[in-house]
Amino acid sequence: MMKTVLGVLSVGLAAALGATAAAQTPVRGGSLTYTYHPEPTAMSTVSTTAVPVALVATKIYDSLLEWEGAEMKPVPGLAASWTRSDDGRTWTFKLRDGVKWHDGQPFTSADVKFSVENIAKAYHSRGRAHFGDVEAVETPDKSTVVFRLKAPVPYFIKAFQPTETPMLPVHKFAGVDLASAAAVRQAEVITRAPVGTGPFKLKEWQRGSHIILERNPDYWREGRPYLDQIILRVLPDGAARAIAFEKGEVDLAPQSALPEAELQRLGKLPGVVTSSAGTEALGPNLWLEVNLREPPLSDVRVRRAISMALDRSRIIDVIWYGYGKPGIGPIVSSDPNFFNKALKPYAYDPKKAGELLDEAGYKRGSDGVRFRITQNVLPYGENWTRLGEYVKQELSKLGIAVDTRSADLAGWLKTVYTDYNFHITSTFQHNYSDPTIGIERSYHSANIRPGAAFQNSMGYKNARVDQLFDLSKRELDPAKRKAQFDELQQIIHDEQPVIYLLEMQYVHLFHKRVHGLISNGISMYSNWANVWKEK
Amino acid sequence: MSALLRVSDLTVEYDTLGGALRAVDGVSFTIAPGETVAIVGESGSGKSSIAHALLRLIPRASGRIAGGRIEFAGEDLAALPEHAMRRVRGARIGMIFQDPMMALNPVYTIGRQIAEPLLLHGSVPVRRAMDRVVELLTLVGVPAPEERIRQYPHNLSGGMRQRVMIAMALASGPRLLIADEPTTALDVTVQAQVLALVDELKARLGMAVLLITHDLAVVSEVAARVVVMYAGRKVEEGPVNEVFADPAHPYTRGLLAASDWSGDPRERLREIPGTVPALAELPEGCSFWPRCPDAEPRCRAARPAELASGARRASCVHAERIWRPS
Amino acid sequence: MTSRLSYVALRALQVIPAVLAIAVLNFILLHMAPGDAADVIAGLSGHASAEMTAELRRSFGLDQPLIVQFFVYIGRLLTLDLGISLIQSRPVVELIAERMGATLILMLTAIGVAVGIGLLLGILAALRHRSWTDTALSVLALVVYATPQFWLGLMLIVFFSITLDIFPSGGMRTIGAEFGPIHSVLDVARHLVLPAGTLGLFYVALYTRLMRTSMLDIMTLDYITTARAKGMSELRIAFTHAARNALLPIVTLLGVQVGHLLGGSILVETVFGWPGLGRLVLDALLQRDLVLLLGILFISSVVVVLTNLLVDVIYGLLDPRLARK
Amino acid sequence: MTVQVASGVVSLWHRFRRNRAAVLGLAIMALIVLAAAFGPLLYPVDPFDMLGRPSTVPSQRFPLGTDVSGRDILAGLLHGARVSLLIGIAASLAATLVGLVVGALAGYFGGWLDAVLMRTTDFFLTIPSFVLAVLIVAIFQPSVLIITASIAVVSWPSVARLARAEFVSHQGRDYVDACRAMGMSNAEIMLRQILPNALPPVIVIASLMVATAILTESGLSFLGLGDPNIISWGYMIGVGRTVLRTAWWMSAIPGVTILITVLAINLVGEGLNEALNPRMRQR
Repeated sequence: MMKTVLGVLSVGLAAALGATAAAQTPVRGGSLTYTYHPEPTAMSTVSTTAVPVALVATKIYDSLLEWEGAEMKPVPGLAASWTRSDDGRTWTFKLRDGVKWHDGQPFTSADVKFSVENIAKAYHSRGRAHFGDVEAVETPDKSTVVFRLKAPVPYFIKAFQPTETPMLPVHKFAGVDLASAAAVRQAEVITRAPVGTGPFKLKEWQRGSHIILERNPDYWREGRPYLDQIILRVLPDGAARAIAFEKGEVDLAPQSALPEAELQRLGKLPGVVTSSAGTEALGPNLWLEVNLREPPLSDVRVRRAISMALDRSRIIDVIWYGYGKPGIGPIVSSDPNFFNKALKPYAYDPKKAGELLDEAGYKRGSDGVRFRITQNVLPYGENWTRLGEYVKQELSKLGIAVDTRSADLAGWLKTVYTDYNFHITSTFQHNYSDPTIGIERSYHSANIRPGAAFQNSMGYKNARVDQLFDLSKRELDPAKRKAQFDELQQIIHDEQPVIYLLEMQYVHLFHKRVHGLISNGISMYSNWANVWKEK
Repeated sequence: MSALLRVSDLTVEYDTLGGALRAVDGVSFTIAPGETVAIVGESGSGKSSIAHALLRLIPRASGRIAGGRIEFAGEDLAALPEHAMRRVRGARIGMIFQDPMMALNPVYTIGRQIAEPLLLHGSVPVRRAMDRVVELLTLVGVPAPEERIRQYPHNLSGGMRQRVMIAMALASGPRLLIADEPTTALDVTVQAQVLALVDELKARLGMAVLLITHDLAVVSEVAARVVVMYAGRKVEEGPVNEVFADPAHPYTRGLLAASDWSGDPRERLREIPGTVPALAELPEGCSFWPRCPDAEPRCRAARPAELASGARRASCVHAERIWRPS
Repeated sequence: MTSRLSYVALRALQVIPAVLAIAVLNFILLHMAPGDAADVIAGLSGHASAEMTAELRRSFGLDQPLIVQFFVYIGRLLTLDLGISLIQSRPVVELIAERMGATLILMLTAIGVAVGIGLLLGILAALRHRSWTDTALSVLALVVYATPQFWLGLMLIVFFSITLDIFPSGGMRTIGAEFGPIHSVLDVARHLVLPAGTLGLFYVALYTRLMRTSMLDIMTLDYITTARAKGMSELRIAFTHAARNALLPIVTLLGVQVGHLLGGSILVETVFGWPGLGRLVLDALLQRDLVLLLGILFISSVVVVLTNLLVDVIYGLLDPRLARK
Repeated sequence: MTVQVASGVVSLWHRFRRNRAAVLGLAIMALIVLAAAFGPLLYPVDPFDMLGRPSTVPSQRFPLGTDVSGRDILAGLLHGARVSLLIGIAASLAATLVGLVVGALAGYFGGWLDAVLMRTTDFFLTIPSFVLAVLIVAIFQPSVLIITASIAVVSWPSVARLARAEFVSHQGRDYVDACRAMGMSNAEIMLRQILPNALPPVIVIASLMVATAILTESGLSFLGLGDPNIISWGYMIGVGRTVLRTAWWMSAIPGVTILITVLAINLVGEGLNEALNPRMRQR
């Protein structure tokens, strides 16, 4: 099984390298068509960071910085340079001169202050995490912005990724009630008439059908973008997306836009590149969330037993068609900076799992059943449904009867994250490029808050874990911070408050004629100014 | 006298679940040019089937002319190909039906419906069609014909509708008019008017009329000769005055008695004891014997032969003493 | 004419309580569902804190007592304000208007072609009653009738789009292509063939069967015999005297079909990526976008009711007996 | 009484038998019902068990091959038959009952009751039925019960309309007046006198409704609104859809099964129609 994955990976990397490092000279012009579903619900990641929005909004709205490589090294973008004070509490950004909004207005420090203070900090879902410690934003002149922090924040710079803090034009918010979340969400520049500084601007949006972005002729970087147009085709049916790709009607199916079942077949077609590179800063981690308040599951032996009873390689092979790696712990193994390499996945051992359950006192009844639990399934489509079916099957062999409950997203969110009315549920989370942002929400006891989606629904409380999170949040020394996260991963791995099943692998499928797509750890969310297509 | 229509040994069958039924069984009669002949009988006696058979209007899916000849002006209609038959219908033989409400298409104006046979048979050029319709309506006594042509059947009274039907049947100047119970659905005063109209037009246009009815009073008024039907068979035939004065068949006697006795010519003939037998359950021998006051054992044994006396015919063993086999 | 106008006006007035009732029912149904749009938005944003979700709920007015929400909703409805989509943050009217065209094109084409072909085939089957043609048509109609629409759609894609490659597999037009007006129409038509075919085939079958039965009924009536007695050919009778009368019972069904069609278009739009209302309604439902969903259901019931009104008028035109009533 | 009923059934069967297509339909129906009832016993394979390699072609071990998760398609088909038939029949029964009651009350009593009931019926007919079904299932969470209920909710109005028409037409007839004169109660007249006369067309429409219900269930399942604990034909098509290109049979097998089942039900329905409908009988 591992062979398949490695095979796919190496092909992906080689292709990615080939695509970026080829001695070919970039060509200007042409349009790149990609397909994704669902359709974006907005044009800016301020109101939601859902994948379809992020894919399109990042081409229109830039943040202050750009990012290089899988390890996400910040490089100048809208900010030409920046400095951090030694105590880590003052950050100064120098803005590039001559940058204009799509409507011709100049981009200034006032826009930055507004975008951070009034919008991102208040309304972006990670705004409080990023900017909660910002005391003041000062704008000494039009091209200088100074952030003053209450305390050092080691990951502060990462807030200036395109999906996190898009720069919005303050002059377009005249008359908008900034105190109302609904009013901000309904602002024209967010919903339908975006005005950004990015290399592309919105040309046409026919709902339910497609979006066309066109070159921004006034883009600040000379000679960019290469492409004339980026087109999104919205195709609700996975099979239809696969067909459109196969027929060459679309150039790119980013981030697992196609059903995994079709990926292998399409990937073998001549001129097609399959790549999982360029998703390192996302790190999707799939697990079964366990409600620790419910008796049999509150016993760590029961959780370990369940963890051992599930065959991760089978899940990867059969349900995810070979795309993914066995789930290990809270930080995915592809994270280049923070993963604790000492950890190994729980091995598939149903016999030992049975013994563990016996030992914990949950013996099989006369009907072969030890106990009954319910299972909710993340309503994100077919693979998740089949995962639910597999879990039910496998656990019933172990003597745990599972009743699967199905719901749509709203119902599922309410049941799991507000009512805590569940035993186990499948779900997944992104690690992002920093664990404080990515994983703290799931394990810190402060995040046991009814109504907080994708946070600590398990009711997991461990004083040491809380303490480690609190320390690492302020630790400026990378080595010490890494050690804190290593210990934290070990504890959580042992206690299995969630059953780690799979490190998902987002797969991009594209035709070889497209170049420059893979550039950093969130390639599909970068602005594609350097992407070009052979004639 | 050469007959306009000579029907010989006509047999009509319908398909039913229990097999083929003979609705008309070996019936023969003739109509001379300009003559009015009436066919009478209770419902189910087969008289309407004859009318439909003459124009070959029996739906192919449900029945057929199973035998016999229908010679009309020297042609055997029973053997004519369908397209040739269409040139007979509505052109040389016109037909009017029992219920003018049902027989007119509710969604077309009457002008259009009357004009149809004209246009179909090319009797008049298209631009003259409506003028001719107006003439026809005037002929059949419809007042304000110019307005009527734009109206729909439901806008007219029953009598007016039947006049429209007649106008339609006459449109192409047929030589034979088949009137299938033309007055049954109308009220009494209108009935008389319509019959008078048919009679008058017959004289004026010199056409023959085949009148299908169960109403003996009507027969005595307009018909020269009468054919009496019972259970698909002709039981008696002859000049109206002779038949009515001295019926040869007990069934004819019964009919006459019933209509006299009731005094209302519209009354159904229920005074003959018993009912018309279902065609599927016809008795052996004479079909009428179960209801016949004079029935004898030999009536059950065999079907009586047709006997003749002058212009009269009858199929009853009791006529043997005075009549000869025809 | 005035009488017909006032009849239409009266019928139009009768529509109002029906539409209001639909609004109330939908409101109640939707609020019985677990979870709301704030949950979904918070969920989709990945990191929302409980405070953020609460703030969203407050600014949408979803934290108000149900009865207050209801009166706010009805009040807005009476001024024909359908509100602002919770998820997409744009006026519902705009969102619907953007999709309405696509759905109408799809539905009208499907139903138009289906009625046309279905009626012709129905007449043909009736004319050839109990013949080989009749049997073949009946069997074919039954088979189509029994085929799940979405599956049929998939099979049509495989055959016509992949194997033969003569029609596009999805979408409504060639994106990004700069066509002249004629080409644009042709382009949409090309994209329309498969989805309209999928949606329409079922109705072809339906109307073939209905028309056949109706024709067979009519063909036994007296005025058909009258027409035959005039010397008309069967074909001519079928198309003039019989067809128009046979249409009457079918026209009344058309009104009911529109609602049905709207439902069917959900599946077909999903399979073919057709940017119509059907997809919008499903997405709105799954995202618990109550405002949008209520708006769509409201508009679609208005459409259904108006269609029924139109059907009444057409019926009046087809059947002169009703004109004076 | 029982003799009468028995002879009625016998003569119905005689009339029904003459329609060969209907008899064929009935035979297929019987086969499917048998397969649903005994199939899972004779072929005891768990349809959710990932037994084999994914997407294999039919073989000795898997007579119809395996699906994308390596599950036995034949097992799915047999278990799916239960669900499809159960939902189809239960939903139709429920809809027929409700429709009959509503239609009978409205048609028999007339007046304001009729007005209220029929406006309600019309109102349900105005809402796009599939949309309403989707709505109900999504709101109350998919389970066999809810799916059945949602299909019944969108199906009853047509029965109600038909039943009302029948009751209205019988209500004015002499025999009903005679019964009333004899002092029969309304309930007795409705149940014992009118109902048997009004039933035939209702039975016909109910039989056809089973077919529609099966299709609706498969549509819901296709959209992911099926009961997650059971396998159904619509769900199987949905699973097969993603691999349409590589394994077309995976969605074709359940698709054709639905087609044949619905076809058979329709044939039986038409046969019943011909056998029960006096007007058709004459032809």
